[in-house]
Amino acid sequence: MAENQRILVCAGTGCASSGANKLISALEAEIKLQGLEETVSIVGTGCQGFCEKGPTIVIEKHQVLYTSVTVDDIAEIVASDIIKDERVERLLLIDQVTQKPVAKLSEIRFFAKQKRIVLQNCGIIDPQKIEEYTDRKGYLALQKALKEMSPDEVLEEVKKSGLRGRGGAGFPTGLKWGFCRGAAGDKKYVICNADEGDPGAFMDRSVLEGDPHSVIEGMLIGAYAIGADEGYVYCRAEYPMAIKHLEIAIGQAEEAGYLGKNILGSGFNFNLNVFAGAGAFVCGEETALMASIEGKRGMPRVRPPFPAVKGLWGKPTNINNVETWSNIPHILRNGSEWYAQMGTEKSKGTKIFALTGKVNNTGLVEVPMGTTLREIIFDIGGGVQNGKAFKAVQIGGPSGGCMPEEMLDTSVDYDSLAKAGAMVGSGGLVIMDETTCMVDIARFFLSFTTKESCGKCTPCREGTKRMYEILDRITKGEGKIEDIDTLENLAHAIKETSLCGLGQTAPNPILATIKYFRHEFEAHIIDHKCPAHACSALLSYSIDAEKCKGCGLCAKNCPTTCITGEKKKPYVIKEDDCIKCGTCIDKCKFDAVIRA
Amino acid sequence: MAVLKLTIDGREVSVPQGTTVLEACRMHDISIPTLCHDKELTSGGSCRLCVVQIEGMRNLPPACVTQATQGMMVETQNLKVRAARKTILELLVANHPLDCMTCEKLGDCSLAKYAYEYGVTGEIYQGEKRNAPIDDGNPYILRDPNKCILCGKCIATCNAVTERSVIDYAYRGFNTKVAPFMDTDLKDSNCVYCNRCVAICPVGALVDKSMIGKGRQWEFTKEEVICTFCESGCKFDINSKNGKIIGVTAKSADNGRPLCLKGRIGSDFRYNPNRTEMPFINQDGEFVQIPWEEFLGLGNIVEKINSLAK
Amino acid sequence: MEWFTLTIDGRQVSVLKGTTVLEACRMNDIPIPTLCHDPELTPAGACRLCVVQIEGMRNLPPSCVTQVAQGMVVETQNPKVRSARKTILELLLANHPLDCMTCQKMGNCSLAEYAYEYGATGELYKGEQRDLPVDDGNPFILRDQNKCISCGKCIKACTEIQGKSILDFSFRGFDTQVGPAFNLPYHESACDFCGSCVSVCPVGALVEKKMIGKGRAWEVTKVQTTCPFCGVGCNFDLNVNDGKVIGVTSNPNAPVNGKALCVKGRFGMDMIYSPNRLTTPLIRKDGVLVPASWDEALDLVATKLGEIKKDYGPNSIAALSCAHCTNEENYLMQKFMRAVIGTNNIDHCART
Amino acid sequence: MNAKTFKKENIKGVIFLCTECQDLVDPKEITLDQIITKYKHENGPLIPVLQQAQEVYGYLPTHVLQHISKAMRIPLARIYGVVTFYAQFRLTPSGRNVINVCLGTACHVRGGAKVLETIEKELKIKDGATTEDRRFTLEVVACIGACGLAPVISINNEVHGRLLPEHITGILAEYE
Repeated sequence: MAENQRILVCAGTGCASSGANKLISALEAEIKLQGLEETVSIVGTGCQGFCEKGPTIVIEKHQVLYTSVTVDDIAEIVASDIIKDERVERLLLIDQVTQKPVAKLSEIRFFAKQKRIVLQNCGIIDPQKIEEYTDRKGYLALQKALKEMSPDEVLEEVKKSGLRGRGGAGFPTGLKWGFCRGAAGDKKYVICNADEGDPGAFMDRSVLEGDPHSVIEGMLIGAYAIGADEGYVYCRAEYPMAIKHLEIAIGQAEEAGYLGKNILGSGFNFNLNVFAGAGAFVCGEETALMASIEGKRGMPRVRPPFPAVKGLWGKPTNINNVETWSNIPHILRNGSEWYAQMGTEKSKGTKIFALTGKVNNTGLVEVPMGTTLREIIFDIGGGVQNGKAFKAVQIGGPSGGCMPEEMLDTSVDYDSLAKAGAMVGSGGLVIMDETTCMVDIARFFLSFTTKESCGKCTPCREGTKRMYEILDRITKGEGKIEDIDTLENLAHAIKETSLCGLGQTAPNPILATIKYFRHEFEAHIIDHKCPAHACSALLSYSIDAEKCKGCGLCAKNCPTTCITGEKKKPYVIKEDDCIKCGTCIDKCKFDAVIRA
Repeated sequence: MAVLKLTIDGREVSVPQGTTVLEACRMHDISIPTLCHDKELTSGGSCRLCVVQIEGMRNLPPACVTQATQGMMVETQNLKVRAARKTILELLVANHPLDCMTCEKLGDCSLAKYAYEYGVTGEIYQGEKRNAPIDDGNPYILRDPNKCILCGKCIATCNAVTERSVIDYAYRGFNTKVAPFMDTDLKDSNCVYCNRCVAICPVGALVDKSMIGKGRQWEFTKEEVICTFCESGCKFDINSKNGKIIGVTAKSADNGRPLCLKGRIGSDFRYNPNRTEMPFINQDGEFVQIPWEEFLGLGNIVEKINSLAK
Repeated sequence: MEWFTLTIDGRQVSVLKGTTVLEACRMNDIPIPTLCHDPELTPAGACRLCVVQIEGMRNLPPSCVTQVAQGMVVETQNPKVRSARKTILELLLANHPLDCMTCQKMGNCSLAEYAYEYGATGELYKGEQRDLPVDDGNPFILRDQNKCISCGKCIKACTEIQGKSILDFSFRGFDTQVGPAFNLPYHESACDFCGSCVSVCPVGALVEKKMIGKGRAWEVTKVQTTCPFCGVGCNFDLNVNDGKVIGVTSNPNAPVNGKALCVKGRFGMDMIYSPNRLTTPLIRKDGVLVPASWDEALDLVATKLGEIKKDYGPNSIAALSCAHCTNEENYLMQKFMRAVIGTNNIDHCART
Repeated sequence: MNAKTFKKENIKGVIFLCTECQDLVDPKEITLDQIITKYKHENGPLIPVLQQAQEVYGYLPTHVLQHISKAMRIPLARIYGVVTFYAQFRLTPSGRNVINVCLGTACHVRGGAKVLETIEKELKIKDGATTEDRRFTLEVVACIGACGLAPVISINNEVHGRLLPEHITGILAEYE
């Protein structure tokens, strides 16, 4: 019989959608049934990171990870692992190389190469309980700052750590704080930018959901160093769980005396508000974000004046994103030297990446700066799904760039990526394989930026639309060869003249794809062919009457009703209704469906 | 000379015999739109924009070629007349490029002027538009046949000097165009670039290349000068913008005045703001300004005369 | 006061600290194209047409919101700057109707002016164009949103000059529109037609409706005059074509009001040619109004007023003065009532 | 609206009644006034007020916006500008079930567009529209942060992941 132990069930948004909450109830019922309530506790944690294999459960005592767990597995897990101390082999992860089940969490390749600093509590603690945070050294950094250090010393420590903003541009955090601290004014604000709008990025959501106190603590320390007494967390409304956990955490922190007046008897006051965004990507831009809090359209304004001088309601304001704030307690607690050991010369510490797309292990990955893309994608991510060939990785959200195979040994840090024509951005890594068309991807990003452009400045408002139209034409086989030049010229002009970061970076995916995948553009334009067979306008589906055995599997699975025929006779695809989804090709056992 | 009395828009007016209705109107400040009419040229009556209604006359006769008669009752602005003119303009604009923003002629374009007056957008009859190549092969005249409204004034003025007669109508119907022999560019024709045609063109089909991009018509102040190259006495305009001379353009030539390239370029030279009043001489590879006396070797002439007088 | 010396296009100029690069250029007759800038309004930096190249700065900063610095080296016309501006113009034109022939704004349209200068035709990026209804529901302002270039000046004029805030941006990105709430036509919004928006519009999106078809900018002579409607003394330009007043436009140099005017001043001038307007005094004789000379009429009024005052006392007389008079005339009117007639019964139509 | 004075206003056919005679007032309106009162003295409260008003009404009807404008002294045009700027706000009522199709990068790469096309064909509506029977409203969103399960859709905030076009009919059938 085991002593007091915990079962950690991932209840992040990803796993919750595949039934984590049912698992928790089932576990609780089973534990009760077995009379183990006294010794075993069930913890619904934030994201454990391994979304691909969700829902996941960790038996803390044995450091075992069970993947793709269903309610039906619960009884067996309790019976064998908790009671008999035997692993449930069929629920263990199968190692890709050895093809053997992996018993220990630390031996799983997905986790082995990671270095979890910001994510160290995620998936381990119950985010809705402040004790679990304080038990793991939470709020010690705040106590150290308030009791042992002057604001200037805190600032100096952050500067020495070499931490740079994790929101994308990589501006040195200490320097930024210093500007705001130095600005004239008695009222100052700190803001946490949790408007994680980059499609394909969800690390901020996971941190807020799984470890909200680390963000609050970071903001408290920052406010102390800067001299601010009020703060906002600007969170996307699409992240209801993050907002909920944050609000609970703020309530608990207030009760514990970490927020409010005269915090820990130091005379330092700080109030924290949560502000739910309303759905506009551009609000990730600092000045647009502040306009949004002020109740306006999220249209960026010109800088200077910089937010550090004139920010929210005209007061000096410091904005950092979730991951940046979350790094702060660790730096203060362990010292800047410890932090500065990690990473590269100019990019210190770790960075979380969201690994998605056509990769085997999707999920959250925290690695030291300077790790190569290849290590992340192949060693941690387990390579490309279904044995397809790797084509490109898109890094840095819709404003970043797509890097081809030959750039995989680029180290991920601010400077190397910028040199390669991409950016760290929020840290989304979307893996694309041979079936992804790069022209279509560029078109996709432009359709995103076109929709999210605020409309204030001419080049972005009109230019993103025109770039999208040209790309759309090309994917339909209606492009002209001079379109490539037109796109490049337009892209450069928009980059150079746009008001805010959105417009200045919106052309990046185009420039990067033209740079690395020009041949795909040319194939669409000159040969009217999509080499990846992805652009549906350039494809047509038909059934080879010779090969078709008339099994009807294609018609049964067709999401529209465009395949018709009689059993045992060749089936026919009606082109007008076909949405070219490719389901029939996947289903046909006789290779009878032809894609041309 | 016999004097005729007629009624125009309810107003009784008197004109000498032999006057056209158009002339009668203009004499009395009654405005009639025209595109193909020029008082120096024989009226072709081709653009039909000057149509009026005359009591007892079938259809709507063009004012430019209809002789005034005793007791004639003319209406120039009634609904029927205005509607007819509007339709003509709609047809012209429907086959005209709408690049007014960058068109050199804007501000002096008759088509735009009447389109504005009659509220014509060219949208009603949208359809096939001409797409002929632009003749940009010579340094003097930019010829955009797509903007041509086929009024024929350029042909008439070119033919007014017998040895020129470079251009004429070619093809027919919707495909009609104004062209030199064999429909070549002007540079391959025997055009001498006197710019008579440019000066008379009511739209942007013929443009003086030396003026492109230098300013809009309304920004210019014009000063008329008479050419001194020969005894013909052709006229040119000196165009200034913000007090600075921008260029010399030909004025539409009166009958009997040939107008020539030499005259225009010569005048341009003569009125060029960069023209210096003082001579230069090349000293060690550099041009240095010197006084006229020195240039002409008359440096000490006064002294010489004085010494002679002594 | 601190002076900065900077180099613009190779020329050294000195300006006060706090000056923008745009102001520095304009002070020194260096032309910079602008669409969203107006000295009377707060800067937006939105149209991006005024971009310049500044040594040491990333990208091409807009001169209207970039402050000068000591030793700054600015280039306003190099090929890179000009090509960026041309691209912006091409983008604007690609989404702008080309009905210049009939556009009331032609001759005074900034977009056309720069398109001409930069040779931008709008052909390069042809694609989807807006197709929004034209707001033709009121007698004063014709609003064609399809011509709008989203410079935002009308919004600021409405908020900052007039204090009404009827207009704002709505939707976003390519679909951005400018107009009253719910995109209502002007006459269904709380707009009171001061026309400040019209006076700042750089294109044909907002035009004075009554001037349509009456003359183009280059045919019009502008005569500066003082508004007769009330005592504020606003100045504006009467637009005269062919000897006829066709309308009123703001004169930015008006000392009292700048570009601001009220609905009466801007759109109330049609009384000039009103057929109902009296040109001689009328005297009612045997129940019929008969034209009379001024002497005759004034004599009659003086006699009658004298009689009434004698018979019924000065307080039996009241005067209502008119906003069409000048301040001085209204002053005289009240002086006449108080000093000559001897009553305080005096009022003015602009007060009611 | 001032509760002390009996006031009857008619703005574009919508009648606001005094809050003193409770029986004449829509209960939603009382909630709305409470929301406004709660935020009235805070800085920049417009967006939370609109968000909560939308929770109350399901969308943002014109008269509600007019009321907020008056009560908070914010120009109506500015409110309209804000409402049309943010994707979250709706000016028309939605269907009983709101489908959010994620077209974030990860979902796009893993075939989100096909999923969307299938739904569009199935329901015969396009992005932003509502079916005639008001059963479904279809909205395309950029990333709901469940990229690990791409492609995903969410119906009434329930996330469905790892989708294939052929799953759609079955999933939609679960919603009445």
